[in-house]
Amino acid sequence: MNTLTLWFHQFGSPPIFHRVTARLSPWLYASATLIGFIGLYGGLVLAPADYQQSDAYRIIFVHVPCAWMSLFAYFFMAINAFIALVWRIKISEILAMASAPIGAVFTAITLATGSIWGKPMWGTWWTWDARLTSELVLLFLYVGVIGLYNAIEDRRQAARAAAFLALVGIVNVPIVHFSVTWWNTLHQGSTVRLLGPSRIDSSMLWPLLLLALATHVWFFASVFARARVSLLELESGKDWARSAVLGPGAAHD
Amino acid sequence: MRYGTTASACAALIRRDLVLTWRRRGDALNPAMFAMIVVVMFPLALGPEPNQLARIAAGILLVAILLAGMLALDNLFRSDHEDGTLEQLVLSPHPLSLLLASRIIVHWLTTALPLIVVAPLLAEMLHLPRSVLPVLLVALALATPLLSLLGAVCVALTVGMRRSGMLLALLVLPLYVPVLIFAAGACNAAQAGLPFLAPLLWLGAALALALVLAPMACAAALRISIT
Amino acid sequence: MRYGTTASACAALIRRDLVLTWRRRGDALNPAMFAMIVVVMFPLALGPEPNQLARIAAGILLVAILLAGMLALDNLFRSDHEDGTLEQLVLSPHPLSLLLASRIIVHWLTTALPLIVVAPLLAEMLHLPRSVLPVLLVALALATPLLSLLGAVCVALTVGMRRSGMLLALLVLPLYVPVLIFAAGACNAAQAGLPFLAPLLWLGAALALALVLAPMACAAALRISIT
Amino acid sequence: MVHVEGETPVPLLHARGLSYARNDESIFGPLDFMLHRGEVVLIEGDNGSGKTTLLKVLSGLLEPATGNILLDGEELTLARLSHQVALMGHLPGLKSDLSAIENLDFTIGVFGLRPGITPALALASVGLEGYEDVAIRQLSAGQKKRVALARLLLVPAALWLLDEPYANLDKEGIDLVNRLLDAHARRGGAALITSHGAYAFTTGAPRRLPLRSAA
Amino acid sequence: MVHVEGETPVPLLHARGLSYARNDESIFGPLDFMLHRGEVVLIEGDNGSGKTTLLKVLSGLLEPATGNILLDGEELTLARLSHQVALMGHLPGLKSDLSAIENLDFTIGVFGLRPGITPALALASVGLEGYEDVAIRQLSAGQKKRVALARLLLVPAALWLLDEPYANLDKEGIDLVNRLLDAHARRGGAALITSHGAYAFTTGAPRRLPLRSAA
Ligand code: HEM
Ligand SMILES: Nc1ncnc2c1ncn2[C@@H]1O[C@H](COP(=O)(O)OP(=O)(O)OP(=O)(O)O)[C@@H](O)[C@H]1O
Ligand SMILES: Nc1ncnc2c1ncn2[C@@H]1O[C@H](COP(=O)(O)OP(=O)(O)OP(=O)(O)O)[C@@H](O)[C@H]1O
Ligand SMILES: [Mg+2]
Ligand SMILES: [Mg+2]
Repeated sequence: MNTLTLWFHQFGSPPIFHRVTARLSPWLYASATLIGFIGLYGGLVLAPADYQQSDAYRIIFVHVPCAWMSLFAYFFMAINAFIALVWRIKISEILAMASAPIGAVFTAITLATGSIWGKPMWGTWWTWDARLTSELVLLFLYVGVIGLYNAIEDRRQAARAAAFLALVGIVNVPIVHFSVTWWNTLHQGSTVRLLGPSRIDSSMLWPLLLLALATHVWFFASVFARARVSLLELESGKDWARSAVLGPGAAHD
Repeated sequence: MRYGTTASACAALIRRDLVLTWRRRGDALNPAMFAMIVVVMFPLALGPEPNQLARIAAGILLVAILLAGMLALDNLFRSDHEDGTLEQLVLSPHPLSLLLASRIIVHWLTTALPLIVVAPLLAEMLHLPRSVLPVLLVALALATPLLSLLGAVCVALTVGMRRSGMLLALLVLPLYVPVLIFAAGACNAAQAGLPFLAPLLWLGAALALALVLAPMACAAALRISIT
Repeated sequence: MRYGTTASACAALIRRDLVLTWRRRGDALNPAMFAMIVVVMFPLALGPEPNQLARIAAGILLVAILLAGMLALDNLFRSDHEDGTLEQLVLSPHPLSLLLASRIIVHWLTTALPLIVVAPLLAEMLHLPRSVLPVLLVALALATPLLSLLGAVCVALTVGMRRSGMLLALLVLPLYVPVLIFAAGACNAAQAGLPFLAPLLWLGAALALALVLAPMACAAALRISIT
Repeated sequence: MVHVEGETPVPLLHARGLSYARNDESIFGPLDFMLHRGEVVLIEGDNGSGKTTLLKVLSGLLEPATGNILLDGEELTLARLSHQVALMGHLPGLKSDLSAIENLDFTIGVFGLRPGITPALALASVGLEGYEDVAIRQLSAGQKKRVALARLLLVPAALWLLDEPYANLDKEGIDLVNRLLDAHARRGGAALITSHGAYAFTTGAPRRLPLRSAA
Repeated sequence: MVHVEGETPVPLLHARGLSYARNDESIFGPLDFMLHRGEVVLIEGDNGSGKTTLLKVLSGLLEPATGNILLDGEELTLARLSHQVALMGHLPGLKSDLSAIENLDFTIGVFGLRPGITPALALASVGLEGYEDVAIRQLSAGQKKRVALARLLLVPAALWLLDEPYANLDKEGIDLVNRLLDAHARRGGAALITSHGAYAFTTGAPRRLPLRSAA
């Protein structure tokens, strides 16, 4: 067994996962909230109004972090799906299935904020542009994964089937990301670059990056919270789960 | 001995169906999702020019909603038939047509109503002129119960058949054509600035007729196909 | 002991499926009938001006054929699953992916080929310009096997599920979107007098890839959902 | 016309020259038999001899080709029948997403309630206390069959038509069916049950009245 | 590693510490047993005790949670297995639109053919001469089961796994199954069959080896 699988088996042991995430969760939620507030303050109060869009542009501070998260959540789900299918690690199944609804919500927020922003910018709530369409397809993929997972009785079998579907759908993620470069779209190209200079003023950039960080932390906090619940459900027959829920005395009755 | 009244039987059926829908509330979104996907396909297939889309938006929307409703028909009686409940209902001491009417009403509430709710969203995506939207919604409110009632008769005929999906489509769609013509007629007239009341009234009249006749036809069809 | 070779197993499967289709040859027309009804709905819903119809004809045809193919997917594995044959195939000594590939090929021959055959008729009904027809047919010839292959993977995931119809649509249609975009792209380019080869080549490349990967994915999916 | 012979009380069920044909092919020949209150009759027959079909005809689901059926001496009509007859077929008629109690409540709503019993009591008497709120989906095949039996206890029907009530049950389940049948007969009900010729009751067998179901 | 004890020949089937869990809930406990050529073993157990599941695990359809299965002393792989093992489950696996002969031909195409037998001979030995070209749809439930049995005679598998082979059969059918099992055992094959605890063989019972399937 190589170190990677060994690590997975260790962190992937349900009691350890449960214990670690239980300790982590409050911290994750707290720091996400804190960073989020600082970012929002920076974005909504400190950053100057745009010379073209006046205050309407401020929706960027919700739209862009959520848009990034919608892709990141799918990516995270697909990686876990792959691990779940190849090494049959239960925690990965659960993590993949826990990230699907969260990713779907981020996708829906992206679509909603994008439409709201599109009305003043493009004069229409919706156009059939490559990025918008592929983001909508991403939402359908999330819904398909969730639907398949809920439609199968046996939880582990359901997770494996839905994980398989998630892997099949991953081709859409690069399409969403690169649509602005591959096609001539109404949606603007990438303005934030990790390598090289960003085409955005730094007074707008730092709140944006802080909010992106906050959404990532929030994502992990809620994935772990969801995963813990499904794990307890799945392992409800086991001693550790009983003692985790009912207290240490309950394990042996 | 307490024999239940027909009212209490219908109430029990409605309560059960609502609870069942609630237990599987995820499924309730499926028809709406399906209609949305079908609607998405058209701009992709026809090209995205807003003007062209706006001209055909009402028609596409109606066809998409009609197809979604048709697919949703499948589980109108299927699960009740597969687990034997339908047989029990046929043998119950109450008028079968009333029991079926309750079932159809709940089915409409849980599958067609969500479709009507998302219709404005879909209309916006297809750039349907705002002025046409109210007419479209009224047309849908009249047409979808009609579709459910007509569809129920066809489903009753195919209940118990193995590969019924495609067959059902072939039975149902010809019956849906007149409904489609009137509903689309109203929308297109409104879009062209012409009077649109007449087709809506026709739809309303057909609905009133179907509300009376369809449950009885459905009961008769069910008795034929279940034995 | 005479253990069958894999070739003879695939041949037995193909022979059986062809005989079964022949025994129920009436059913083989269903997808074509469905596509025809859907196509008929559009002139009724949109109004019959030939010019407008001609402009959107290719797109409507593609969507109708795609929906018909999707509905036909349902009985790709259903009957084999219901009577236990699928379990036997999974336990057979031959590579499951090859057996499934044979099954998918026959399914394409018996459901999609009739669709391609009626496509010229439907195109005529929608006043599609004659010059676009060859491109449409080539696009269909490349797209429909792709749809069957992609669809088979999704069907394999939902095999054994009760109410799979609607769910299958939700799983399959997002995967169909790129196929639709390329096929429609080719037709629309041809109609506009622009070069149309590139999207067709993309479709061909995707088909080649799917021919190799999809049967294996299908086998993997089936093993997940059958156990 | 009420068919009374001498001192005999009016039978609960009386079949006269009853036969059924599918596509003009006779499934079971003309049958004559009576079932009195307090009787439990076992219909035995080989595969395909028409046992299930007979029960469906008696319940009114299928129409006989010839002959007629008297219920308490009166011609059978669907409306009267459903108050008097309860059919338990191969299919349980239970919703797997509902709990046992919810399923029984639905049955009561549609079919009415026998006096002196409640859903909870009925579940207890088929040995399912504690399972009231468990979804049917989570019950084993044997437990599902027991819920279907509990339904019989609730509805105000005097005549039970049970198709293969012993199939898929283990020894304990078979005993339970026999006890329920005994109690029902003592209460003045009657039951007609089918079983494969090959299988027999293990204990406490109800009175057998082997019925020649002509092919 | 081949597990040989003293003089005993290598068993056809050897399960070591075999268990299966669904959603981490154990369906049957760790089982250890051997099956030698010439043996017919009956797995008895109550409803839901895991009989069907055990057969599916042994056939390779389900993966065991713990333990392993040796076939002729070698670790089981799906490719080897399917030449050696024939599973007859609840579902007949017959196409109702094809005739009996056409169904058997398909089986031969996929699974191969045992020497010295033909589809027609196999049908005759399950008592279905004259039914070769009748569509399965038109056969009764018992006759369908017989066609499924004929398939077992054709495929070159030494180990038969039969799930409830007696269910739905009348007395004659049960005798037939017992005769087929005897002949298979005498030919050097082996069989594992399941049955409800409540039902027993009527005549010519195969050797019973009641297996405690821990819940
Ligand atoms: C419904 C409509 C919209 C959708 C679905 C949408 C979707 C997306 C997505 C998915 C991304 C992330 C791309 C990536 O990470 O590769 C994104 C980023 C972005 N969007 Fe939108 N968007 C919409 C409308 C708009 C509008 C109207 C504007 C403003 C004019 C806008 C401005 C931006 C900006 C500035 C970014 C950041 C680009 C970058 O730096 O990578 N979006 N959008
Ligand atoms: N739906 C049907 N269509 C055509 N024939 C049928 C149908 N149902 C039953 N039959 C035929 O009618 C005859 C009687 O069937 P029935 O189910 O009543 O037998 P049974 O005694 O209940 O048999 P089993 O012991 O297998 O339950 C059989 O020959 C069967 O093949
Ligand atoms: N598909 C499934 N999903 C979930 N649980 C299942 C499934 N199939 C069986 N079970 C459960 O697994 C256990 C064993 O089932 P199995 O079918 O192996 O029992 P069995 O001994 O064959 O019973 P029977 O005598 O009813 O045939 C039961 O408790 C059952 O409820
Ligand atoms: Mg029967
Ligand atoms: Mg079993």
